[in-house]
Amino acid sequence: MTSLEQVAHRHDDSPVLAEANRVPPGSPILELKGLQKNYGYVQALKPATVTFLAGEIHAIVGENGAGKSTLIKLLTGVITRTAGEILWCGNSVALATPNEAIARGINAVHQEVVLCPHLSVAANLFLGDEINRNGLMRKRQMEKMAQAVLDDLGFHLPAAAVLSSLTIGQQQLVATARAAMRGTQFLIFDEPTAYLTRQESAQLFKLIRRLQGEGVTIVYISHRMEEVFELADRVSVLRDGTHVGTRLVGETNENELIALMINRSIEQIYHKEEIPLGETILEARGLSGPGFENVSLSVRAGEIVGLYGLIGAGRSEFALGLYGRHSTTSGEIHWMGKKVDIRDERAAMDLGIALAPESRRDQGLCLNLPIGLNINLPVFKRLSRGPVISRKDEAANADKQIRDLSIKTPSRRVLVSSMSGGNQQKVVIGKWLSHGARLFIFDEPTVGVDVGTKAEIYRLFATLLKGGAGIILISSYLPEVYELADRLHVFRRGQLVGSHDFHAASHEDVLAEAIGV
Amino acid sequence: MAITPSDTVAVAPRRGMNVLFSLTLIGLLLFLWIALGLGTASFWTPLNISNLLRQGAMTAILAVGQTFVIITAGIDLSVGAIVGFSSVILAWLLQAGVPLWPAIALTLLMGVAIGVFHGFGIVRMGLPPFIITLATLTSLRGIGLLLTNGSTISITNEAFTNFSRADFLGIPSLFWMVILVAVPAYIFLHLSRWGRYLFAVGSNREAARLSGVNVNRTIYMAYILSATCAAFVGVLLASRIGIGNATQAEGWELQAIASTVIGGTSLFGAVGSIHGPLIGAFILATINNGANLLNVNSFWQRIITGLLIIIIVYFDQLRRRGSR
Amino acid sequence: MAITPSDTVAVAPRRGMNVLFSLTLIGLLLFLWIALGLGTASFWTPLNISNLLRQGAMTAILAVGQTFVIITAGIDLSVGAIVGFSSVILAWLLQAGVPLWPAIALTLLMGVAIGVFHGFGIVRMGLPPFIITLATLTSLRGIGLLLTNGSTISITNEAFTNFSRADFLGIPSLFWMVILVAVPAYIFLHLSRWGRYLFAVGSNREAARLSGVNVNRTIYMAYILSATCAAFVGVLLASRIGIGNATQAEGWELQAIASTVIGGTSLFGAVGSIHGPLIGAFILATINNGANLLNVNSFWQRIITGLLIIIIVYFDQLRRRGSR
Amino acid sequence: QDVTIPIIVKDTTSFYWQIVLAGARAAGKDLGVNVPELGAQSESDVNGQISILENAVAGKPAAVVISPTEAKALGQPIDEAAKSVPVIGIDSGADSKAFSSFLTTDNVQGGRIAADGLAAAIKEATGKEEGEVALITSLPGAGSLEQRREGFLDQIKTKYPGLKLIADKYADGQATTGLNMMTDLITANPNLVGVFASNLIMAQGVGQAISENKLGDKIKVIGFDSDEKTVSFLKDGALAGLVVQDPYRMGYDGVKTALAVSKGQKVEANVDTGANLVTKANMSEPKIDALLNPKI
Ligand SMILES: Nc1ncnc2c1ncn2[C@@H]1O[C@H](COP(=O)(O)OP(=O)(O)OP(=O)(O)O)[C@@H](O)[C@H]1O
Ligand SMILES: Nc1ncnc2c1ncn2[C@@H]1O[C@H](COP(=O)(O)OP(=O)(O)OP(=O)(O)O)[C@@H](O)[C@H]1O
Ligand SMILES: O[C@@H]1[C@@H](O)[C@@H](O)CO[C@H]1O
Ligand SMILES: [Mg+2]
Ligand SMILES: [Mg+2]
Repeated sequence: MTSLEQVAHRHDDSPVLAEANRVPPGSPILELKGLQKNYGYVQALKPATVTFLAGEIHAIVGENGAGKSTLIKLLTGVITRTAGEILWCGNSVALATPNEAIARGINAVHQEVVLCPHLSVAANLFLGDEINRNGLMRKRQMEKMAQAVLDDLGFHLPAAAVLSSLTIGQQQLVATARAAMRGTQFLIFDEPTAYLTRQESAQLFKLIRRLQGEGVTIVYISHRMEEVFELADRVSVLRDGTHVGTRLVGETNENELIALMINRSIEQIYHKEEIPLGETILEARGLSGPGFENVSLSVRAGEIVGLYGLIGAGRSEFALGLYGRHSTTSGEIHWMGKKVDIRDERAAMDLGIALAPESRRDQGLCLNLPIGLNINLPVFKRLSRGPVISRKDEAANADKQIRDLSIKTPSRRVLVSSMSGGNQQKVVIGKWLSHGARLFIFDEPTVGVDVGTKAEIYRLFATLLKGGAGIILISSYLPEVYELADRLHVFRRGQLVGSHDFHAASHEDVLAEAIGV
Repeated sequence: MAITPSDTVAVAPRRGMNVLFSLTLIGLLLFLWIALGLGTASFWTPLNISNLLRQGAMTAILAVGQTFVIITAGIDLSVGAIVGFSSVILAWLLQAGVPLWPAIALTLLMGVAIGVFHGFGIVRMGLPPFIITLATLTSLRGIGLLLTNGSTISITNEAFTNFSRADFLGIPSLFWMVILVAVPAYIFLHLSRWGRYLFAVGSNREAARLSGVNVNRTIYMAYILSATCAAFVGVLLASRIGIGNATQAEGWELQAIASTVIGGTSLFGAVGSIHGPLIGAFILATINNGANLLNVNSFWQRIITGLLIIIIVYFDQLRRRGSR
Repeated sequence: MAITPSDTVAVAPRRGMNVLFSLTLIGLLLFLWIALGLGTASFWTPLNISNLLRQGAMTAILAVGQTFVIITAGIDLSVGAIVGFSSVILAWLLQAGVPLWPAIALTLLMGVAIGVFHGFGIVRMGLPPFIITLATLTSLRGIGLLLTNGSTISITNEAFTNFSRADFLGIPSLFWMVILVAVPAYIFLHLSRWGRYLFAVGSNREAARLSGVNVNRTIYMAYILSATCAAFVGVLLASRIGIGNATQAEGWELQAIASTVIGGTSLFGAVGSIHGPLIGAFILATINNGANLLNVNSFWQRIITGLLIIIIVYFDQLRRRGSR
Repeated sequence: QDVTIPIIVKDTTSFYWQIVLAGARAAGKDLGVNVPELGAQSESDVNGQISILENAVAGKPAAVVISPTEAKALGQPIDEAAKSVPVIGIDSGADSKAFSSFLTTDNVQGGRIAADGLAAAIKEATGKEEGEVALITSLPGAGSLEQRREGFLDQIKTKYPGLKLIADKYADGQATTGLNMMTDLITANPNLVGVFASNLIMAQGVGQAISENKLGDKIKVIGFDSDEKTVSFLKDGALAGLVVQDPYRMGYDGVKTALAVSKGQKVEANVDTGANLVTKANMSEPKIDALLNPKI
């Protein structure tokens, strides 16, 4: 038995848990009948009827705010439904609390990492399911088992590390490991690859297939169509909280799904126009700082410079260094041909640099404040007459971004925390679009963003470029940087290990450089 | 291409909720007032209303100052001590022959200095706000006691001590002072970008920082405002009781924080207003005033105060949850 | 294919840091003790060490209780009031002829009940911990005063009042009580899963809930522990002062919270230990004891206490930042 | 100066105790004794005072002078302390037979004096010893304040049937609270004719309320103890009288007696240092003037 199986089968004697094992593969294990969720006046999920078959991998796709996460939260007892019925193994169940879902073997890896940042990886993995003897925890044993499971999964994370010392991607892996450990019968992934690179994704896919092999039913939510086609057996589409159809993956194609999702088709997602390159806006010469070393690159007006690398390659750190958030230890930054010293974020902004950071939760958003305040935060100075903010301009700017990015919200006064993940991401972008900078640094800008809006964002990039700006695009999603960047730089362990003009190197070359084989 | 987000969603907008919220707190206050009007003969007399406005004034101003700090997810435990200390400084300056206005100005400046010190401790030394302001609380009382040698300094300036008793347009001067503080505070917190920055820092410091907000300056600002409000209350207290005494205003920090929280401010930051704490302070003052008028036994008065705080905040909580 | 993200990541494990941290706080305490040993003739006398252990004992126990609450990101302002109130309850029960042990048991039970009430207010009524415990503070003092009619109830049980003065194996009984509380508290917080749930709830309540942790029960537990520790301290205080008096232990909540924070607990939750607050409490007791021995003017004593708190926490902060 | 006699007062943060300490300091100087000045953080901090007593005894002084915050509570600790050093009590008593000497004010008697003074002042204003009166106690749970209350209430009940107690209030030790309570009493009780504010800080607050509302002629207030502020209230009629003790003497004689005891000399076991009613009429008498203006 592998370590994972050892841990996962700890609870096999539980009769509630065993229930699912009696459902033959291919017959319904979980059925949603007219499931509905309202948040106040918001109908996040209109009556939806979906059936999941035992042992299948069932993908769910839909625009931002379509209700995917809501559906998942209903199935895992995070929230309670407004109406409808859930049948588990043929019996109507309440699934009113997380405990009830866990007891039946229903687990999820949520879109936002929901773990305890102060606890160790091992403590998180075993939280609520500790191994005890005589009332005391077997700390050492749990740590060892946790490490074994992580190694078994190929995640290579230190079980003793405090969770908050990991990157979001790594935390996402911890959440995955945790769900896999709990004697799961039904496992839901809500955009698990959003923060992962292709390699980690591949690792994850391997795990998913392995679990499927053990008879676990998988629900897989993603905005990345190729993943759906790679993994899933069937795919369901949600639109505006409504279930608009389920297809066998073999019998559909990307265009049909997109058309179902957004009620129209997109000819091309990656939008790349011929834009003449102008003067050099920024040049980094041998820049070193915490997490990156001797990085030299430049950005010209009209140019997208892509940075690709694995998790922890140091791209975000480099961006924060450019932006004055971290102090650089050596090297020079030249702005419009002049050497500059960027002491802090404000200095960067005053020069004309905008940074849409990587983590919307930790760096990007004030979650418990309204959308409007978040969007306007970098530009309040511009929106003020003397000390007082012009309410009109404030509203106008917020509404403009909400419109331009099709942020799905009833009002700019809504708190960001009540928005869907993708819509939150759009707020992060919108926040910086209004800043009117010369150099935009977008760090993972389309994490969790739906296809339609992605296309929209790429179109906005073109507009910025035409306006004479330059863009540094950091992405762990290779197709994105590969198709958009005029020049693609590859990072590995804090260093720049390769630079390529548009389409000059193949996907495989870039990957090889990033991994370092 | 146009997606119409509005067609599925119609949340009660936030401003509306805020107004509703403050309305209902005001509703509670009015309810207390009506009940007391029915229960006692003297509540609605002009004299008593004046008294009430005077009695709530100082806590109200402290609560406003405290609100700035709490919105940044901080806390200022020193305000009571600053009040006592300021009364001493002012009395001491007056005794030393400094004319009134310069003496007041110096006292307020000292408030600013204390706020700067708090900002320094939090921003530069990395101390938790609870600790640095607790330390100031302790030390300031000590310094004040040293200055007065453990007793009180009388203030002989009649004009000054008459001020707190005076009325203007039929409204007690102390209440005018509340207005004097609350109006700019409202503009600052709700209408200026500095106010927005306070909220942003309280909600997510890192996000604020990456958005170009000078987080350190914002924190300095919050503590300076709080300490200065407290020094101002110290001046008012000196005028009202005619002495400088370092042990006065003991526990007022808890009163101020309670007013703030009753007024809907969250101790976890990023939620708060100016009107809320004002109403909170006058709710507390009304409870005391009412109990005195009803001649409630002092011990029952404490019991009732505790219960009313629970009830008021509970109803408030209910309503807020309901309106979600 | 194997990617090794771990080769870039090498985080200092948490446990090691914790030990280092507590070591250095102990270092500070020892430093104070050595300095006082050099500066005064009487510090290292057995009598004085006994005194010191006695004087720090009650705050230490309160701080341990408070720690549970603060780890869940809560706060318990009522502990001082519970101490005073418990002394009254115990004295009252004894006066009414209840035998000692049942009287103590009932007093502790009342502590449990107060904790349950706090849990109820927070979990069911949705009140902020600050508010519900502030309300209890106010009301309990009132009830205690009502019971005693504003004065004190004498305790005539000699055996009981002698207890707090007694020694056992050369160590004051009050300090034994600290050990009696601290050892199970340590096991509970650091070795049992309940302790881990406290941290989890303080770190991310939603995550804890989704993991199947009974968040509500965890919160109840924290407040029950805190209130029960306070009731226990009330019993000890009654033994020490030989009376039941509702106004005793005023401000002890701040002392307890300060000890906890000095001991490295974060008011934002999820960070804390049992040994930290204990050391914090004895640091505070040492400052007072030392100042008395050195015959420092009591006003200077306050000033110095404030400054020392700043310095101690600052160094601690420095070291923790350094060790990162 | 190798003789050390610490003096432990109830708390160091009021004028009253500063006078006591001034007296003790003077005695120390006159007699060549080292006199550490100790005191708790507030008058109700019983545990704090016990700790201070313990610490003081640990320093092996020649004797200790103490003013117990709470009679019962300090009894055993004083017994304990007296095993190793002589203990002199001042100001208030304690349930201990171990005192070598006692120099105190009878606070119950002080309450009675206040009642007498109040009755007299009311009679002077209205011609009869009749009307509604109130009592404001600074803090609950403080021994000497309880005794004053007891004496006052008893005297009113037994000696002045015409005086009707309509409010018996406790504040929180803050002048502002006293002031607010008084203004509310005035509002709620138009027939109020007299108030006893039983310590210094309450007299300051209540006096302020009277002077604010210019009711000195109508409402007679008796305070307890004196400082510059209350004396000026007395002068301009906001206060009708003050019960004044002799704190300076308690401090001075306390240390003096302690020294004598430590040398094995015989001393008087009980000394009543007295409480006097001071009114506008007698305030300039030399004896009273000395009490009102101690040489600190
Ligand atoms: N707590 C909440 N309060 C109010 N509205 C909410 C809340 N949570 C979600 N919503 C709303 O419900 C709708 C559906 O959200 P959900 O998170 O399910 O979308 P999603 O399909 O997961 O989108 P994404 O792809 O962006 O993650 C959105 O309009 C969102 O704003
Ligand atoms: N030695 C280390 N110890 C702890 N954390 C580290 C270490 N090295 C790097 N990290 C963390 O790992 C992350 C790596 O940096 P960064 O985020 O810049 O990588 P990246 O290339 O942007 O990768 P991605 O954004 O895909 O995670 C940083 O958050 C950094 O704090
Ligand atoms: O005599 C009393 C003391 O006992 C203390 O209570 C302070 O006030 C004085 O009048
Ligand atoms: Mg989602
Ligand atoms: Mg990154």
